[in-house]
Amino acid sequence: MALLEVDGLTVSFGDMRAVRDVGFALEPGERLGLVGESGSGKSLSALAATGLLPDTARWGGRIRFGGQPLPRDERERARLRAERVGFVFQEPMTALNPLMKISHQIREALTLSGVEGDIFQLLEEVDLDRGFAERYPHQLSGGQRQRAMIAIALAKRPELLIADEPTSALDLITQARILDLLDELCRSRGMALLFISHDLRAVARLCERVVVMQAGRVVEHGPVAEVFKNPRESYTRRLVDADTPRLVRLPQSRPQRQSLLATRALSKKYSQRQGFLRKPRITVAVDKVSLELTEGAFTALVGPSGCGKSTLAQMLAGLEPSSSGEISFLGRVHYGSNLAADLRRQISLVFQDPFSSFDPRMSVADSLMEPLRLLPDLDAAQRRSRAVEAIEAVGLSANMLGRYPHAFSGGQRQRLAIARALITRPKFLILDEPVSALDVSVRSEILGLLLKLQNDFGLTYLLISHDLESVRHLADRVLVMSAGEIVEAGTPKDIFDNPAHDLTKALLAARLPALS
Amino acid sequence: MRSIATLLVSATLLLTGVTAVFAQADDITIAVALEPPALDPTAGAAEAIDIVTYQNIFEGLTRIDRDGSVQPGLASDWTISDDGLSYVFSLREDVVFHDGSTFDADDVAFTFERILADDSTNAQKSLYEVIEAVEVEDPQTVRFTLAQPSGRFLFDIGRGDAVIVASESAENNATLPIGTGPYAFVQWDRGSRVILERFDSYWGDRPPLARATIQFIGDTATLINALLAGEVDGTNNMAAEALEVFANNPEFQVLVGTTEGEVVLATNNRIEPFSDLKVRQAMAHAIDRDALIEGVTYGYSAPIGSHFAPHHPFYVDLTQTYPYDLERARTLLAEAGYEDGFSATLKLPPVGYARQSGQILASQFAEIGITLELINVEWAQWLEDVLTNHDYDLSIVAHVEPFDIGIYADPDYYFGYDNADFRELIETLNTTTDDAERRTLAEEAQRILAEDAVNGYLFELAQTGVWRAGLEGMWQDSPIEGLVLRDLRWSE
Amino acid sequence: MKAWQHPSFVVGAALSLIFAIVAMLSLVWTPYPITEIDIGRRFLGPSEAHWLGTDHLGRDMVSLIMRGTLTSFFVAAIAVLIGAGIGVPLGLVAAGFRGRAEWAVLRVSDFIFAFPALIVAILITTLFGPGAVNAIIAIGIFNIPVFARVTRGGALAIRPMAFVSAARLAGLDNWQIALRHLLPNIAGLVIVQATIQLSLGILAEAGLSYVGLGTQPPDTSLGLMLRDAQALFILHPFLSLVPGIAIVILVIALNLAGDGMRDLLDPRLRSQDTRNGVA
Amino acid sequence: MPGIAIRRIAGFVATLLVAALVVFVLLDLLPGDPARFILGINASAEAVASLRTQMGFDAPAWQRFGDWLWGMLQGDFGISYTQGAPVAELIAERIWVTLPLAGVAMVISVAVGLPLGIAAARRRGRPADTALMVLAQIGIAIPNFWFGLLLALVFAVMLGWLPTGGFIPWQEDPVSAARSLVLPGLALALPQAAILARVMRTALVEVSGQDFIRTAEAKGMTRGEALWRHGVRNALLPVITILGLQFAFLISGVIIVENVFYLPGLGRLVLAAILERDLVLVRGITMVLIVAVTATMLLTDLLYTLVDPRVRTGGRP
Repeated sequence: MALLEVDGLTVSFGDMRAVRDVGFALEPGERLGLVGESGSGKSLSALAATGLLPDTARWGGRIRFGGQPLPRDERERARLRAERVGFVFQEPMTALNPLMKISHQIREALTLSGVEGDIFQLLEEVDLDRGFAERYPHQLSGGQRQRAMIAIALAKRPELLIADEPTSALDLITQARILDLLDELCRSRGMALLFISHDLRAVARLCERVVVMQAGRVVEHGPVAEVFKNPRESYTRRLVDADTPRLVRLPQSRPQRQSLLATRALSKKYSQRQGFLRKPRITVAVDKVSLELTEGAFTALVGPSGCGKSTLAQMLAGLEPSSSGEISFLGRVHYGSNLAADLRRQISLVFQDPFSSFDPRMSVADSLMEPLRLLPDLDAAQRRSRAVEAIEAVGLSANMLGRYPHAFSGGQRQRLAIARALITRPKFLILDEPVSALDVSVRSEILGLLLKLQNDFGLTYLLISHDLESVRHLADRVLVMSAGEIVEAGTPKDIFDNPAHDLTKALLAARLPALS
Repeated sequence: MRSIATLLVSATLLLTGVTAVFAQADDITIAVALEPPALDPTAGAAEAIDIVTYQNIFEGLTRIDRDGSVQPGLASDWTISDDGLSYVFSLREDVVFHDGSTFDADDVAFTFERILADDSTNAQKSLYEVIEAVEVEDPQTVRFTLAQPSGRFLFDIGRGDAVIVASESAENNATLPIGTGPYAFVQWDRGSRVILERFDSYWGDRPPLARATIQFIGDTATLINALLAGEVDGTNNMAAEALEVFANNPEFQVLVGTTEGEVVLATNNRIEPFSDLKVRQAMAHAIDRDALIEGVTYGYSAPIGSHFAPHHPFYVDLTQTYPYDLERARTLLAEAGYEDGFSATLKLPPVGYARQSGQILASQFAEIGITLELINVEWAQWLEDVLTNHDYDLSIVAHVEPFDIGIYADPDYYFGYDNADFRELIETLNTTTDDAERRTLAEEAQRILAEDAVNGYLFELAQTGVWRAGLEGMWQDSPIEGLVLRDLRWSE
Repeated sequence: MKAWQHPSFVVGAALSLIFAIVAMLSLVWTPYPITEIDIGRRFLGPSEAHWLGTDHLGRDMVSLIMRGTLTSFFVAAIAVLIGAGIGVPLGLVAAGFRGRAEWAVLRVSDFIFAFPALIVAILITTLFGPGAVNAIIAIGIFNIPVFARVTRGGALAIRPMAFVSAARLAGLDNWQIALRHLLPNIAGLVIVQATIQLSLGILAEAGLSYVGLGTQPPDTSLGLMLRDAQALFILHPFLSLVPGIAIVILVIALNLAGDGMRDLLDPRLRSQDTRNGVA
Repeated sequence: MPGIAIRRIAGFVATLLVAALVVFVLLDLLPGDPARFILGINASAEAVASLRTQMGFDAPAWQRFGDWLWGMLQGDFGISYTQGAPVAELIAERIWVTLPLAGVAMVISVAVGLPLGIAAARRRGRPADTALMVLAQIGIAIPNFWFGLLLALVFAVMLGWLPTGGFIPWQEDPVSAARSLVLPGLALALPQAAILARVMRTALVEVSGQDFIRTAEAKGMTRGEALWRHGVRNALLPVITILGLQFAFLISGVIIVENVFYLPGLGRLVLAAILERDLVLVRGITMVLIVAVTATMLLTDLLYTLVDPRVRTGGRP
């Protein structure tokens, strides 16, 4: 008898139908992956299966748990969740009550399920020191919070664990550890797992079967190995392909060895006041970094979150003053914020989040032309033609210039962001995680565009990423950064074949195996 | 559960416990609008002080009765020398202060020395500067020597400003008043009420009520509620617009009487265009007193034509000197060179009658082309701008001192009225003691002011008391500032 | 969501608009001049000549309500302009420059909050005399920290957005960023707050008029009408009810319009209806 | 935690110092001569001058400010011009009306506002929610002096349950004193309760969209239980902030309501004192009220610190 059976499930908000006719089944102890891009309805389907939908949602269809239909009564449903289903959510920061100690939150789960359990033992099971019991959520790191969350889910000894994107808010190393932990727990407890993710590799790592969803419907399902090896549907194939981008770097048209930018012992320190009379606490974000970028090079700067790579980029772009050390750009020295105006137009930045990188109140044309104030000699017609040139260079049409940002998709916005970065015809582009906020299926398009543009305009790139794997095929040089310092540098081949630093090794070890 | 029950019980107690304590036979609560700043009538001008203390806590050598006549007070008898310069008072013998000390001639001497001292803060000091000497002849006899005869001396020493205080207690009278009156001070809950109690060692007739509470309620609506709810037994002055609430209510009696308050349109005679008699006459013709009185006091006040109280024996009706006549007013204005009228400011102190009269007068003057800009000021500002600095065109205010026509004899007073004949007349009046002569002089003075239209003479403020039915002995008129409790009693 | 699908916003905005139009109309026309006093016609009930009757001075109640609404609106609106005119730049400076400027703005606004508003209002009217102008100043001062805080809060939420960094990269300084990017993006918030402060201002004016420090005759405001009618409440309750109900409806209308606007403008609150809808 | 507390207290003291200066300067500018006011229309210039000297008006401003400040620290607020009594004594008499009144209003508004807000949030979008929010709108929109009069008319004049106003001192009759505060407390509390209900509802609705509420549901609570056990405490954070501000509004409301119910409180005292130019008294009361408001804000700040471990343990600011 199936543990969970979903049949003909529909979920709608008003007129919007978010889930249509979705069905899947889960045997006891089985692990099922629910895969799809954002908006595909995968989370809603899982929430609906346990009666956790928001008040505003309407649902229909057949849901059976352990052979029994999902109770209509709210209390009965709550009881079902209390005793038989554990949950892990995506955002560990907000999924825990900020005002309650961890021990209290675990104890609550124990009380509600009526299970006799030991808090310390649970913490041990998720590899958390027992000292964490008396802490508040904000005193834990992201990975620790997710572990606490898992401990809460395990407290009731559930038959089914539903994990909704449990690792997508975590860095890669932590992600690998959490996945290992989930794997081990399911195995040791014989627990069924419903694993919801957009990350195909993670699903492949954990699950036996997979359901692929798109726009609220199930497009394909079957054993993981089969589906990912031989996708039947074109959508699935696109997803699988995007997992291993086949990007072709064109040969360097004008190989140059000339230095474009160099830093010497560049540091950034923040001081934070702790109290009225206490000494301020000094945080070193960037610690005496010296690096050199040659013209036309594609350099990747890789490191875990909080390692200082974004701060470094900000200083290079002239957005943040340095605390000490200097930057030499095109042969002229500056200290971060005092970058001369005629040099500013030679540097641009593409931001991670395409949704916040445009002022929603300004037309695309106005946003694109904003950096042109660095070229005061241009007249209106020239400015206009620059905008047209830029937007066409990124593969969009000039008649979109009059529109507002909300009319564009994420991928299109990232193209616009690149167009804006190019409009002053800079030599140097800093790409701050330019694709990590995009759906996998559009990532390779954007990366392909970036490679093409580099070739066309002879640009120098500094790509910032937390994911070593993703830069392997792009960069000709990789810098690995940890705790404010650059700990390793070399060609991708050097780095992947002979990692020297522990962090590099850990990053490599955290890679999930490729699908094929 | 228990705690909820307890809560309910206490809430019920709170709601249904002792409601309004209805007046017992010898007890009264009276509401008045203003709270006195202090309780010493000899060191402050506020009417509110006299309301609480005059003839209740404190008494003077003479006392002013409900008809305005002068009666013996602490002096049982007096003789006046033929030249009118020497007064010899015989004092009552069995008088004690509330603190038990006895009253004698030394107290009288002390009182007047205090009034006339260099650092005196007596508001009416000038009234008593006519006194040259106060001599104690024996403990029961005092002689006053005046610099010149004074027709109003006996009245003046009966005012609240000249009540007799004891040297031992005078300093503390502001907060702990010790007098010789029929009621002794018990307590003052500031912001709330003053409680008085019958003084058992009082020399005179024992007052019927044992205890009186004077409650300060400034807001008319609140006062109405308090009366209706039975929390207060009466008030000496209810806003005219609300009298109708009580007029036909058998539980209440409405007593309308007069006061010494002449409401005048004070006019700055020093400046153009008001220095021109024709302009003042035109303004006088433009005032529709009947509408004004109806509008402001709902018909409860008497019109006046000069600066004199209608209930006074010397009063002459001069209201028709410049009757309401817009044609005549326009002609006079034109003759004065103001065919198109003019604009002026009207500074109004924060009292209902002034503010409302101002609005109505502005509407009336608009008919003859005089545009009035109303400027509302607080008392402090009024005193500074209008009274002290004479920085005003027109103002409306009630002059509440009894028999105060003499203020027109001072050219430096804020009216700026400078008439040598009038000054002489008042001087003669002040030194005349013969009643018939005084009457002639007073009538002449009223006439001069009316004809000169020094100010616009509007109406005499009414005293509009509302009292619970069954209460007797209230003063209907108010010939002097005060709320005299001594005769109050409940019928049956 | 479209504006007309938000019923309370529609009701609030429509009522506010009607009040505003009636108030503006009184500038050029009222059925009777409000300074025209006719004691003979006092306390008339509603009739064809006087739809809402006449007051204690025989003035037409409809005319008074029209003008009173205008004054109440005017006082509150100018006070809002003062508050927004000073508070919004302060908030922008605080959010745009952070550091000492922000510290100073926050301290000043805390400081203003610490003063009992009515006492300051009374002090101001005592300093400069009672009247509408001083009521405006007094109410306006207390609007300043409100707008400063709302502006700062809104601007701080905008500041970390990538487009602000993009603007800085394009060479804009703090002032230019504040004007070009921060201000337009928080304009909605400011307008919502303005609506709410407008309704609070109307109540504050009524309170000041009640203690005699607000609007002065011969002009009138809803608060002053209420005060004038108080002593007559038992005899002529109608005279209190008309301005009282007018205030209540006007304040509710403005609040509904403000709340509705907030719902319509704030995408965060809007998206709550489809919480978890995107996953 | 101690660091935060010390910083807050230092800010509190600094605010008070600046406030004292502002109050002093503002009052020194007031037009109108207090001496003239006390003595009235007919007093001689001589008497006025003599009173001015007695009141110590001849010293330079900075010296008077210093004396005043120093005096206040020792509990000496000066002598009232008009009442001739020490200001500290006058304030002490009245504060036992004003503070309990503000307290009663605060308690009523919290006791009424919060449950209604929670109830409305629980029934969000349903008729009960709409009805409660309409009531809240009306509550905010009624001018409190008007509401006070209506209350007096109904509960005192018509029903006779409670006094129309006035106040018997606590030591004389505590039950009567408490009864006197019920209606004014209600009049004051109504708009505050309405505001609190709205804030509480909004906060709870906002919190109910947060992930940890879903976590609680996932643990096996119904939505109502999750909101009650996890939502309310989190929703209280913005409410606490509002409470501090509300006290400031209450103090302003007190001045008006004390007039309606002729309560002998600080509000009426300060109003009268301003009109009579009793600057020493005005200054003293204003400072006391500012101290009360600032102290309340300090308390709510510290309370916030207690409730929110993030502030307490120096985590997220």
